[in-house]
Amino acid sequence: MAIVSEAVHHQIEALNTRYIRAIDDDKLEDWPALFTDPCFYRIVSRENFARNLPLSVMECASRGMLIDRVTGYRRVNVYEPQRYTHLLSGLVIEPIDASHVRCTQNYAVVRTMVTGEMTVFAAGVYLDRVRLGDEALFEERIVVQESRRVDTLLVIPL
Amino acid sequence: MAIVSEAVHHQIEALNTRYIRAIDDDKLEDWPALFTDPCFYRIVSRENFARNLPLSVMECASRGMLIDRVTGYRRVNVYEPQRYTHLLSGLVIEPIDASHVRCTQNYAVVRTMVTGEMTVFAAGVYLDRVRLGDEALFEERIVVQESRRVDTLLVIPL
Amino acid sequence: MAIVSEAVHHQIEALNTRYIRAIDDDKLEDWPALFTDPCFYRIVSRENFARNLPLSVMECASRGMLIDRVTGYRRVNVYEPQRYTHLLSGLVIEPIDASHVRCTQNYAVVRTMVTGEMTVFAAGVYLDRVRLGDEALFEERIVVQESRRVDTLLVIPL
Amino acid sequence: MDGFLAIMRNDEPLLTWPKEGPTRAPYRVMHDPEIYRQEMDRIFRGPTWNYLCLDIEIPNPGDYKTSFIGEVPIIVCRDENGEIHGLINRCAHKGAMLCIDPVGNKKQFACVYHAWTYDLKGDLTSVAFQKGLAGKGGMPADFDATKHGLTKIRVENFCGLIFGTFSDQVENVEAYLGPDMTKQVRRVFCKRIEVLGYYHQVLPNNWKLYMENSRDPYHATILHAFYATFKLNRLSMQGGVALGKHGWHNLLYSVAERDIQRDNYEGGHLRSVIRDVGLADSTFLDRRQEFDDGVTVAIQSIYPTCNIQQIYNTLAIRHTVPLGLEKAELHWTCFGYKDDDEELRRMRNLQANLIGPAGYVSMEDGSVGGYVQRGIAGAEEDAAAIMEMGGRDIAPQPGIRATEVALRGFWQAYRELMGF
Amino acid sequence: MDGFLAIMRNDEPLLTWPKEGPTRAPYRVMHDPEIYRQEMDRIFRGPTWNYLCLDIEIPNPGDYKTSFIGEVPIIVCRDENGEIHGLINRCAHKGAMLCIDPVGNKKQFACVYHAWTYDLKGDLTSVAFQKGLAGKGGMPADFDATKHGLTKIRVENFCGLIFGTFSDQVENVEAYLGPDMTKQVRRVFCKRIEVLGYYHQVLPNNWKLYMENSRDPYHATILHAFYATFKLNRLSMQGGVALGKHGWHNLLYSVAERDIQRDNYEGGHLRSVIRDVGLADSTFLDRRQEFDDGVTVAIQSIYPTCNIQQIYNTLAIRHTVPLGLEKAELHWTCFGYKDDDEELRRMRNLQANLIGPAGYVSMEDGSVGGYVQRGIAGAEEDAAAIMEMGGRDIAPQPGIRATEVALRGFWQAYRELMGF
Amino acid sequence: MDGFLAIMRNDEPLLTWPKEGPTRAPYRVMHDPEIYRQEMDRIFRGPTWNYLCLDIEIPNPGDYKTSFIGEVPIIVCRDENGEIHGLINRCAHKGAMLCIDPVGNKKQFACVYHAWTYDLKGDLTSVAFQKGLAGKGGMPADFDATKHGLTKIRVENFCGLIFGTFSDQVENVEAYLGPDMTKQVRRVFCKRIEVLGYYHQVLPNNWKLYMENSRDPYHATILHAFYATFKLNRLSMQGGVALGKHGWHNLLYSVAERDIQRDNYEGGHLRSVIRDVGLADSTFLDRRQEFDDGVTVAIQSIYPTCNIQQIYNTLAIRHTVPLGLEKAELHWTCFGYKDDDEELRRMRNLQANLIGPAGYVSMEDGSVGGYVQRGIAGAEEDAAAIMEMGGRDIAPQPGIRATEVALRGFWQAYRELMGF
Ligand code: FES
Ligand code: FES
Ligand code: FES
Ligand SMILES: [Fe+3]
Ligand SMILES: [Fe+3]
Ligand SMILES: [Fe+3]
Repeated sequence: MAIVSEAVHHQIEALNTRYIRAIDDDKLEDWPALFTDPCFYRIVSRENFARNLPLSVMECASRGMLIDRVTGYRRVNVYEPQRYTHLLSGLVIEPIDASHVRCTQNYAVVRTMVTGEMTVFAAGVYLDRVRLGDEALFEERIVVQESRRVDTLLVIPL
Repeated sequence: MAIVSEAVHHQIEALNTRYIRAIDDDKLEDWPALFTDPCFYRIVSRENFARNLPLSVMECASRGMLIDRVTGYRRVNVYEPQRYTHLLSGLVIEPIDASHVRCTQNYAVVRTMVTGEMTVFAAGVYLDRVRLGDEALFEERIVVQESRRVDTLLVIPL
Repeated sequence: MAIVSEAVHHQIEALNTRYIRAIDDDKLEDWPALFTDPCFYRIVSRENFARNLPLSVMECASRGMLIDRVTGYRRVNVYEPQRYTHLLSGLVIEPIDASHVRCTQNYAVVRTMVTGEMTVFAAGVYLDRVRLGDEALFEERIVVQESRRVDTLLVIPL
Repeated sequence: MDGFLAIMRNDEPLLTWPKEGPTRAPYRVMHDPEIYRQEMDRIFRGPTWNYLCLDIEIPNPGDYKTSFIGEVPIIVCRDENGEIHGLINRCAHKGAMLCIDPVGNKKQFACVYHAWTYDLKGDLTSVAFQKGLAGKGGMPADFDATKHGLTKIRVENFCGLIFGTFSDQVENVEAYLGPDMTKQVRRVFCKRIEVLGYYHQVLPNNWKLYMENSRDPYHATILHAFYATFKLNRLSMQGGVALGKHGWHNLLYSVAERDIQRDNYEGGHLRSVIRDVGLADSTFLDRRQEFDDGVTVAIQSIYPTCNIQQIYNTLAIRHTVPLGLEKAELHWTCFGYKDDDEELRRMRNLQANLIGPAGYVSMEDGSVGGYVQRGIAGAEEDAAAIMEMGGRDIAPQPGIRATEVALRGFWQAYRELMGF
Repeated sequence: MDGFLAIMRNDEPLLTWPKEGPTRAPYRVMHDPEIYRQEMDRIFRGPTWNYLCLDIEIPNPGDYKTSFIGEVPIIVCRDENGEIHGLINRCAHKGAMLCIDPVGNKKQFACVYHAWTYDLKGDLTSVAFQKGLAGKGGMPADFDATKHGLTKIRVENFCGLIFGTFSDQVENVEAYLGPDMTKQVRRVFCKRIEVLGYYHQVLPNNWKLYMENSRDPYHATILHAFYATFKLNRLSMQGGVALGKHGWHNLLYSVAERDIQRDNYEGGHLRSVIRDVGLADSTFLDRRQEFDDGVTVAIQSIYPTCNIQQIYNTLAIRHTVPLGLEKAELHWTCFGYKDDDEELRRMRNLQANLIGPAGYVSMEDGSVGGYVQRGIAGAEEDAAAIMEMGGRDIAPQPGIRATEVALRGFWQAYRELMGF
Repeated sequence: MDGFLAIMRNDEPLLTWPKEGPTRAPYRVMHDPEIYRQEMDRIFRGPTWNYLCLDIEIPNPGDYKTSFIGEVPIIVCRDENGEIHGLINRCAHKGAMLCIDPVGNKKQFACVYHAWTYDLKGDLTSVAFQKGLAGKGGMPADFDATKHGLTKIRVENFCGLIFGTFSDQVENVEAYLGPDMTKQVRRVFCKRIEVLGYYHQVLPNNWKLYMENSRDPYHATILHAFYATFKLNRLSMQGGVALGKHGWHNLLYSVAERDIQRDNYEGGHLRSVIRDVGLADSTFLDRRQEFDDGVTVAIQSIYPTCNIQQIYNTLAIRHTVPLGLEKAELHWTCFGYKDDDEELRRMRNLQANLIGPAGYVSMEDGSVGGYVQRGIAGAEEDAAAIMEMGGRDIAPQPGIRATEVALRGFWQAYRELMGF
């Protein structure tokens, strides 16, 4: 693993922390701002990803599309109230160039329904391309789900 | 997010690590000493917390009350032997004043019974007020459980 | 907790990250190289560990034995395709001498089967003896499983 | 199975009760899927009143709260005229649950699936595209909306508690409870209350095991060592058991300040009196005598699944909902009084450490139910619990606390309803 | 239970259907374990054709894919001559599943348990140690390998879709579908396709609830608010329902560009038309008219558990597999055409945001099934869904979209097969 | 269901066995809830001896260990006189499990629920508040404590293994096992043993699938490729099958050093002989010949659920406990001998890599059970496993290893007990 500076490390961790807080604290409106515009956000099963199949569970190519997902969540779609608790581990940062890094990291999400039911809803890896700067932003985040199954539905981004 | 020094960051992480080790390594007697006296420790469901309802699953206003919970666990209460494995992520530290910070962080607890049965017993956020110093201590830790349900009983603090 | 330098901290975290990536990214061939040779790798239930019973779920005394486990996984044993997602928390590092430290840390592993079925497969603590140097290596890793149960089988090291 | 059930029904009962009568409860009733299905029919859909919620939880027109009667999902709501209604939370069209959020306020109940809409009385007010489009499709001309409202259940507001029943036979709540039980309900709901919060506890056992537990003064001071150790509740304290409806309901009460026979504990060798244990900070036990009868602990059971609790200054309603054969959910609604002063509020709050899933004197009820469920696994056909403490009959026992009379009452009611 | 079933079978059916016929579906069929077991026998092992996979998924000799008919695990494979076979994924020796990986290529099927080996036709080619060792042990001399191959099922390749059945009575797929349904299959599978990927969605409900859902044009534009809000699909648009095999199968279609009665939405008060909502970046809705009939949304149902979907430029086959009484898995196979240009590929890819478990217009089908399953919990014996939209009969309704005729067809077929 | 069962019992059996007899096992016995319930009654509560624990696990007065017979929780304990008792782990009062910790030492068994207390023989010694308080309450005067002890089961200590039974008919353990089986038990338990540790493995299959597996020499060297690849165990090695009680029990044995027909593997095309694989550090295979008969692998099955294992220097008892219809837990107790020298201890320790849930030659038994359970899902009424390897009869086969005779024995015993 190539080495990156402490500072970069902190930037990346801060970015991921903001990402978690935006989603898990139900401040999803803050979430699109963590990406560049245009950007690439994709949720894909290992099954499709490993076979280079283009189909995604969710795919956004711009901040606008991220915002539309927030709109869907807040205003349009119908689902049982639920919240996520993200857990992260095993972050690797590899430099691409002076202002970009590639990150790999494990994630797991515990989903809690309004009834109180808890499940490990998703687990896998984040594959990121991050643009550094005053504050780091995701140019690309590919969320690979180890499981090919999604329970019931997926409305909150992972 | 306001920035806090590396040193503070390390203090907070050390405090949380001691917290985990005290509980998960079954050295619960070390747990009260991680709080100031008086202090405020509260376990509350998101359901009650979001509606500002005062009822807590557990509430301690002093080190003494924390110690009494350890006594209950060790000597008085009846329950099936069990252990916790804590997982933390997404720590945010915000300065209050020179010697105090506010922290938000995800937690999840895997509970393992003597039979070997494992479950995600609790997941949610820690909302802390920490007093800095030679070693940081919790002035306040509010454990918000995303789930309104508790399975069977809760005897070991989260 | 005795203090260790930032540098050591980073070495240990880098080692653990490489460990996670080797297993979870299915690059198990990289895994033995994270240990010294000879080494001591052991997976043991809390039940046996607490009673000082010698029986292990898995025990390797050399890099060769680690390599043989990789061979078993790749070539010999029969099992349903599966992947792990590791989660770590609560790392404590205690110095032994100038070039060795002892580490304690929580782990949890989400196992995902080819069908998509996800379970918390294992949770507990890593008890490590690490040799520092240009890159840190595990002289000893004892994987204590809080659960006495193993679901179906264990073929990928924890 | 119901197909089979249908046939069986006219035949003999699924179970022959032990000849010893209500002093025995066969373990099979705790793990037989057939019996469980019959309970839904004969107990929960039978002549019983089931606690649903508090009227103060739905103060305004349009307010609703969801609940359950057995496994059946229920909506309790208040209409424009302030009248309270009970409705099955199931759309009359194709059965979708109408209210997913446990509480809320609605002008009407619109089903998300096809937008059939019901007013707050449960009457069908609109069927989307009833007339079809451009004169095509839609419902038949003779479709009679009045015949397709939500299923309404009988509800009654007694002292601010809302009860519901599927039965039109069963007497009204006051008669169902009887004088002694209504007295206690009135005692607790003597003035305006205020909800302090909720607990939801999943019990690893058949619902009836918790119903027994809450009718059992015998276990309280033994299993819950905290009670005896810190002299909060002991069998040796004055108290007794009152019954309602020849044993269907009951009240267990005790007076902490009147310990008539301390030695029985101090002398004895119960693990529940732990000698060398003290509290580092007992302020959470600070309490106030708020009832002039001096009763410090009063647990009331209203058949089948409702408990009203006073443990010192902690007040709560507990509602048990079956989640299948070997699981149940216990819903706690904790409350105080509107006119509580600050000190009393603080007392109730800290005393809450005594109750709920982490309660010093209640957590054990979570584990012990599982102990029984696992203890009776694979039990022989004729294995049964025995309840002869305090005799074998079913009658009020004013001065008596070492008794299982309230459990015998529970099983008596069970047999009446199940036809066992 | 089957022991009991065996007896029952000769006796009366497990259920008496409501007199209203196919306009009613008793909720009991959604949670009765006995009925579920009969479905496996009478529907999935009965005279039905069940979707298994696409022929292009197993292009080469030795290629296989696993699937299910009801709960029975199936292997579909292609032999050396390019012929496709359907086999139960169960070793003839002691029942071990042969293929664990959902897809693969094999020269033969060797069981991991005792290495019995089958050729690509499912015939037993070798029994490990059949002759024993050193003349000791092994299979009896008269053991007839030809009698111990894998269980073969009838398969047919229709337009590239592989269907399978356990029945030798049932007519061929083309006749089973009938002219109108085959027309639609041919329309979608008009040229060489290409798989774009898969979704697997666990539904918290009985399999039939999803089958109803996919036959229900009524819910589409109401539950899926995105449709109506962004004018992608509305009942007011031109379209209708075609039927196959007197209602077993059906096709729901609509033409976005022909909205004959917008007001019905704009004017109405459906929550599903959300006025003040807009899209920040609607490029994911960029689409192309690729069928000359102008149909923009076409959902076809092939009895029992296969759907073929065209939603704008998203094409998919959906296959529902029961996972016990109250759970099912929905397997999506999304595809495009080999000759798609880059722009169209990109359109299909971004439009995929509309479908699947996170689809703007499909995610709700995941939750609503659970709403129904929970809404009907503990339902009374005679509680039933009602389907009278668009009349009470079962006949094609070309111009009509506000109709439940396709659901009535589903239940008609269900009753024929189950003998209810 | 038992209500129904009660009726059925006097009627015909739940199953008609295939005419081919013990060479067939209908898959229905692996997923029929009725049959499962009957097994608890007719096999586990029937005339069988069930392994419980080792006497050395409870060396001292007051020591106890918990176990199971079928689903019934059992306590095995040693009283003051060193006598061993078997008790149902279920309080005689209301059924609470008495011992939650799997092992411990107690002066008496005090129930946490109401403190009923039993001595180490299971007799009821004290009922809390039996006399009530101040002469009020308590048990009736005629309450006879001697009639309310714990349910005692028959136990026997054979060579240090504790077996238990609910039957008073069944012969003693030695007669139950018969001469050949006792010989092998004595061979392994020839001197003082020492427990090295435990494994607990959850099997995703019906308990009987593991019982078949452990009686099956045929699979061992095929499924467990490690065996054949590293020449640890091959069918071509000398060995055979001994039977006990006309096939209820059996012993499978082989001698690694005597490979009579290597070519059968080298020549053959079994996946289980992987040619280009080697071990980087085979010290974990270092072994010592500790039995003079030269037998290197010996797996004994004692009906219904006990196995005694010698795989080289790894010694273990395996006890299978059903966890419902499609799940079971396999409890391993691994041991060595008190007089083991350091080298041998190390050998046993490293060889343990061969066994348990992560064992090179045993992990597959975890997965293959699930493969079968899933392979037979939804199987037709008459689908059955076939076991004709080594003939169709049930007789000891000294020289023969390519045989399923021991499985036929298992099913023969099963039919006798179940009345099929
Ligand atoms: S199910 Fe409610 S409107 Fe159709
Ligand atoms: S089960 Fe397939 S070979 Fe034996
Ligand atoms: S259940 Fe054991 S004493 Fe009551
Ligand atoms: Fe209690
Ligand atoms: Fe839909
Ligand atoms: Fe094996």
